[in-house]
Amino acid sequence: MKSNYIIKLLEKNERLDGRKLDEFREITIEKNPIERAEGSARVKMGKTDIIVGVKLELGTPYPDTPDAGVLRTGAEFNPMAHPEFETGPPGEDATEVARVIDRGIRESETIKVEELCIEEGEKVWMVYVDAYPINHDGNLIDAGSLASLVALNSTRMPKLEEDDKINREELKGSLPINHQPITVTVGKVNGKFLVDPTFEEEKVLETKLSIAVTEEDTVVSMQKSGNGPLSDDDVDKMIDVAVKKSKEIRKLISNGKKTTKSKAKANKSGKSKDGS
Amino acid sequence: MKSNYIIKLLEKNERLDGRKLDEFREITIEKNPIERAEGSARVKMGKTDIIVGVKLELGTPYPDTPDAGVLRTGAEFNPMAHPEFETGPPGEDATEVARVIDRGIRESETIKVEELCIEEGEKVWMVYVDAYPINHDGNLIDAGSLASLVALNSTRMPKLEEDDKINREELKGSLPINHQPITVTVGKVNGKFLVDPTFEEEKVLETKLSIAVTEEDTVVSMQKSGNGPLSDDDVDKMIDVAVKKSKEIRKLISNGKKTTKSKAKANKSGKSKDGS
Amino acid sequence: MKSNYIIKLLEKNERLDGRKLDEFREITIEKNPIERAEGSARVKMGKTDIIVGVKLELGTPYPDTPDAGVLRTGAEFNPMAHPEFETGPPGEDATEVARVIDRGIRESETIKVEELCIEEGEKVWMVYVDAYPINHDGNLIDAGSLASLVALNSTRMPKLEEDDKINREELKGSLPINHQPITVTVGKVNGKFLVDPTFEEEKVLETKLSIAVTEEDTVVSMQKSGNGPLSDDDVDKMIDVAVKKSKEIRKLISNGKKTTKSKAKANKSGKSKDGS
Amino acid sequence: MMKTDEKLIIKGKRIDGRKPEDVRKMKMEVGVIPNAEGSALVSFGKTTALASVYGPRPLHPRHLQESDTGLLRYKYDMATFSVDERKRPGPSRREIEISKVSREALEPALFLKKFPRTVVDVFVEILQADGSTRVTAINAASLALADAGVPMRDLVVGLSGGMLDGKIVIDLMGKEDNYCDADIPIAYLPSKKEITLLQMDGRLTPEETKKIVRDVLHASKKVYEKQVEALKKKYSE
Amino acid sequence: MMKTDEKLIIKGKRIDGRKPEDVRKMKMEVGVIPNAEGSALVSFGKTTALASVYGPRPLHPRHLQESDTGLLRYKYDMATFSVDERKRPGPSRREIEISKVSREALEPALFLKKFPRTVVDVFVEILQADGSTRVTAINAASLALADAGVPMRDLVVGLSGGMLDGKIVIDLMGKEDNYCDADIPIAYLPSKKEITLLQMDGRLTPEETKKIVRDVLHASKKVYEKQVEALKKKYSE
Amino acid sequence: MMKTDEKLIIKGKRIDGRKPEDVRKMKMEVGVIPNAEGSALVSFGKTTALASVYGPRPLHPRHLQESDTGLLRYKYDMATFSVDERKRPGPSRREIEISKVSREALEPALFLKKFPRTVVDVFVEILQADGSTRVTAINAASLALADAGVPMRDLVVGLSGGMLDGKIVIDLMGKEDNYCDADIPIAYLPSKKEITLLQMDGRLTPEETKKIVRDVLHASKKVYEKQVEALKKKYSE
Repeated sequence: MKSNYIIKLLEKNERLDGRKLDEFREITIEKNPIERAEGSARVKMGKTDIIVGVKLELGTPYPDTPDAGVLRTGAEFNPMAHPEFETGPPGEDATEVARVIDRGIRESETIKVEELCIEEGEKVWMVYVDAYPINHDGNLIDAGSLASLVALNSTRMPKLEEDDKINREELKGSLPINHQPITVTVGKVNGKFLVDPTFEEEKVLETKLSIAVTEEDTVVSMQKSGNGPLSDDDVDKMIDVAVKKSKEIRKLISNGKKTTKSKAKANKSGKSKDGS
Repeated sequence: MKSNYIIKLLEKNERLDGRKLDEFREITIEKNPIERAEGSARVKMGKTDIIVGVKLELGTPYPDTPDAGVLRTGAEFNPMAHPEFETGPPGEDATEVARVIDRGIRESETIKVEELCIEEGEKVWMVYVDAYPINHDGNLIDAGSLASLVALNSTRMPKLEEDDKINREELKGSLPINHQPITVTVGKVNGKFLVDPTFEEEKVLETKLSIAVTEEDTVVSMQKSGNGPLSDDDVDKMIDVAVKKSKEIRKLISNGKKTTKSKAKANKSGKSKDGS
Repeated sequence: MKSNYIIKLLEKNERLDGRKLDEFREITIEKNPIERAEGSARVKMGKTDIIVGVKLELGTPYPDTPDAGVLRTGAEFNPMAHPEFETGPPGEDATEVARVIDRGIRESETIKVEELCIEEGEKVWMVYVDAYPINHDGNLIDAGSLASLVALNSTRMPKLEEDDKINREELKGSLPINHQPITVTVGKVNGKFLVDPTFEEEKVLETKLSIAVTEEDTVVSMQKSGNGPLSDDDVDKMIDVAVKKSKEIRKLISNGKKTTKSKAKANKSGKSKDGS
Repeated sequence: MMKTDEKLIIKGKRIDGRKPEDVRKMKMEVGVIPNAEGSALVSFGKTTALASVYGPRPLHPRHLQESDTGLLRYKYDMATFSVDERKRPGPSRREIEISKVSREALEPALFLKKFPRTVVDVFVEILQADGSTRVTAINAASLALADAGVPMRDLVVGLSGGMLDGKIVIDLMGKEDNYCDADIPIAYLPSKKEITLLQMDGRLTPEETKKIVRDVLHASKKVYEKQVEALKKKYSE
Repeated sequence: MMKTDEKLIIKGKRIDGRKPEDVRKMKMEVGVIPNAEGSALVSFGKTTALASVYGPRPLHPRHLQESDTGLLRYKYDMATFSVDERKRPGPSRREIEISKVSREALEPALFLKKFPRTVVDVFVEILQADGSTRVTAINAASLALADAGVPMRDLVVGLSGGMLDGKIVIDLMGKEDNYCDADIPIAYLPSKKEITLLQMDGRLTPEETKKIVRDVLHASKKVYEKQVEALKKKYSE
Repeated sequence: MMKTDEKLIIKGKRIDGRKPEDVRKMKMEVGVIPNAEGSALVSFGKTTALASVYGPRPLHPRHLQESDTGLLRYKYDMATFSVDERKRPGPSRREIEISKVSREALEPALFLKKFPRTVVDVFVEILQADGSTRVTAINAASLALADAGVPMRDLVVGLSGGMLDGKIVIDLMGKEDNYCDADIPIAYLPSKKEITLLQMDGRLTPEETKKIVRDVLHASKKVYEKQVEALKKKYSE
């Protein structure tokens, strides 16, 4: 029933929480909430709340890239974050979220992995990015990707002692960063396109397309999710929306403030439930 | 009901598909169907269809044989191959198939493992033999053992570069081979012995004895499977059958043709369902 | 019903098997029943029967203690030992037993781990202590801890050959031992405290406190188990009981006899079911 | 995407001699697994996928059944010997993800609502991997579903496109996949004009992205025709 | 317990400036997870635990239901980034044990018999670990249960004590935990005067042990007050 | 089978002084696990197996029950400390296979059809391994089943034979097992003359193989007598 109401509103280009179709919920970014991690971030998009932590460890490189550090991205659907999530190893949805976050970072070359080589073919830095959803109210991919990016930008390198012991009390500079990809997921239902869907909106979407775009407007990753079809024209429109919205969101992380309000946000009505 | 009919026919020394009791179905052998594997083979026995691939990797030897390569044999009951197979890790039947294939290779010393040592106690070639049933119509052990043997015979050694990188584009010779064991499984039911049982025949068998025999008529491995009993005289007869049939099947692999028809095959009647 | 009867008896300071509340069942200790292990012990407390074996292997030390050997303690609830135990990986109860045994050994510094370093930061002896309950009739923690202690005391060091091969046929001395902790579990129900509960008594206990005490009367480990509450005065009393009983039990292992009767044992009546 | 100094397109030809818009030699054979209700073996060059279909059959355990629809399950698995370095058996995270998006690529082609309480199982084994495995698998699955007689709105075509040395290329092989600027696997229902799988890895402008998608859709016609031909061959026998 | 030459109490002050009997700065916030029926974020210095409560809700699968009581489940989990060396995901033996004793620490505070066939789920995530994580988790769980409106006999307070350089100290931080002579985590129902979790690691005389237990119980009053304050703050808003 | 220069039979004697046809010193004790319905401890030299039997008892979950027969489950497990290098806990592929063939070795001795919907559980722990563990385990299981009062057509005897330095030997110990030319473990119902387990590893002529099988069957009489004696001892007490 709520689903029907959501669809009815969308026909009039309206949403339950008063947002426009191409409007994100309020985004709050907290840098380094986890002092003990090498880097971390907490991102809220409306009621969606996710923490990402970065750890650096020593490891061996992949055989085909012996002079590059290694990125490992993980995400679990923490049962804490939603009544329907269950304990146990990650299922296919959590695996997809982790891998889509991973691809945005990897394909954009966010991290200068070639600077993370310590001894070619033998020893490199492993960069572990782990996302913990705290409250799931939709759009975990965008929130998790943004939190991962902020966490990486905030990551400090631990000192490597002569005996290969990692000294995390002395940090010697930042993780080397190339690019700033932002992932924007565009949902489609009944011919309408919308961004930043809530959990209830996700239930009515026919399909979603998650698109990661860098500061140079380069598309680095796409992932269609959900079993509804798209036309080629749909894809065009969704890419255009993602490029536009990615610019807006990127401003949030570049303005240096520890907590920021989305400039795209405009609280319109008292009915708003998800945006404040 | 079909089971009863199978047993009734056996009393007259007849089988559903027109074969004699000591007759294999038509055997088709395809060498190296998987170009990207170091060695491979596809074997069909009637409708039973199995692919075996061989991969070579570097590893450390077992502590008690520091100067010998290591054989690892795996088999899964791929859910693709039979409606009753399920996804998940190998169960006890698949584990038994893998281990019986393994023992035939290991005990016959098919592979000259002592020639696979690179650095004593430190570095040796690991030979991975993995069997993938494609269609299960009985007698997976014989088909899988034969496919493994052909795959090993067809295996080419990758080049080991100075930095211990494996170069699979340059192959420098064959895997060193000693012996050619053939496994023949003899089933027993109602006092009758038969070879190469179909899936339906396996259901009525009281027990089976799988016997691996080399080109020197050396018995290298036996495995009784199924909870029906055997007498000492039964064992004698089953060994004799296995020695005889192993010679016939060995000819198939030594004649060098890529695809071969079993000489033991004689299509007798139009009722034949499993043999063509 | 049996539970009610147990509680009724306890009100009169009596137990089903005729023991006093602070009395252990007969304890039988067998040293080195497993000749092939580096050390082993079998301990019976009444009908509770447990075997512990010790193995020594080479391994790498923990980064924060690069010059110390490593202790690993395991326990499973072997389905052989009780009709309610199931096959599969250890559950929370078995995990707790293993970890409580482990802490008694670790915190008391039973093993001189600093003498188990072979090459700092690189190579140390790993001491594996594995407990196998054979028959579970209550109080697995005390029986398992005692068996572990005896097994460690009986452990002989294998010889390390020059090529780092472990030679278990030549043993060169004992595992270096510091302390002799004894774990005493005190149960509470209806304001009564009792030691060495049988399986049936454990079912009626509100809670238990397992306390490990060394030969110097040093408390090295405590674990409250079960959801009944304790007061601070309860804790005082339970510690006092544990200190007292630990002395009695320690005598059993120091008197050098291979099989010993608990001096605390006093067979009182023909009704005794669990104590002989 | 890794870097290489090697040119992968020389004088308009790719390393295996293809023109940028060419699809590798396709082989499609239907009905290769007698036990299965439907099956198919599909190769694009050295990439080979084998698919089998069982069902619609009752779903067990019963509490997983849905009273208003049938379910599709899809298992994409790479044989241990399909790649250079032996793959460990058991599903990797990559295989779990591909299984999910591939299932979603096929669902729109099926009438699952007509088979409540049942499941259709699609098992795909990658026998050899030389790039574009997930789309090769989808072609095999599509044929196997048709072979099984599972009612379908359309065949589902899988094909990849990408950008290599600045040129749009179709059907990436393994080496191209490793060094290309971008890789876009797509599943498509040609007569319905519906994209049901779309992924992308790489670095492209928005306009390049859109163009590659259209070029893949265009080239998918050849794959569709090959699927039809394979089915005809089976049923004309 | 490891050894160090460093003095951890100098002139009566601990390395973070606390007196032996001081608890670190506590932060307690209730209602932080909108989806949960109850939730709380609790910090003792740099140790931070986040708890959420779902239930009482029907227990599935049904054969696990108990007809005469509800069940409590408790999952203590450390985030991979909460400690120096990345923790592997999935429950370790340590986490399994802590989950068990923590569940037993909370059960006496609840009226589970009033909710037959149901389960109350408590999920605790350690976001940062700097000593005393299990008791910090219990404070978060206690507040989350109260926030969820699960009827309780008393709040459950978690607090640790130990012996450091021969002095009794309260609320051990990570470095103190590593080098102390003993560590005693306790859960306590203050108004009922009931100890519901009690563990100890280290080397103490019986009398020292008893004294530390009493000192922790005494200091737990401050933690209790902080819990009450956090709940009041939520409900006065 | 590994090679050694060492002679394993010198002047007709094996390394432990036995003649080729001798079985090691056997110890068999019945009723060693009070909780179990039946149990036995069996040693052949230093190889020691402990078996317990529970059942026939109702099988859970119920969908595994068979309406026309009871089931037998058999778990062969090696203790971590039973071998030189510590065995990792949890079932290895070897243990899974041995459990299967051992179950099949015992089934023909039981009247499982008389106990529909039930299961008989046999758990065997190898406490010490010095060769011939699976047959030692079968002897322990056979006695434990008899001790449990499970109706049996015959006792099941386990014994191994092999070829060593060209001589047929009975009951291989560990070192012999490592270096012998062949190893044949057999389970046998002596009064029924039924072979129910038969495996072989090694290199033998067909005639040698047949001869060893017969010699093992012949020698199994001694093992059978020892089983009967152990049962009598228990029931005469």
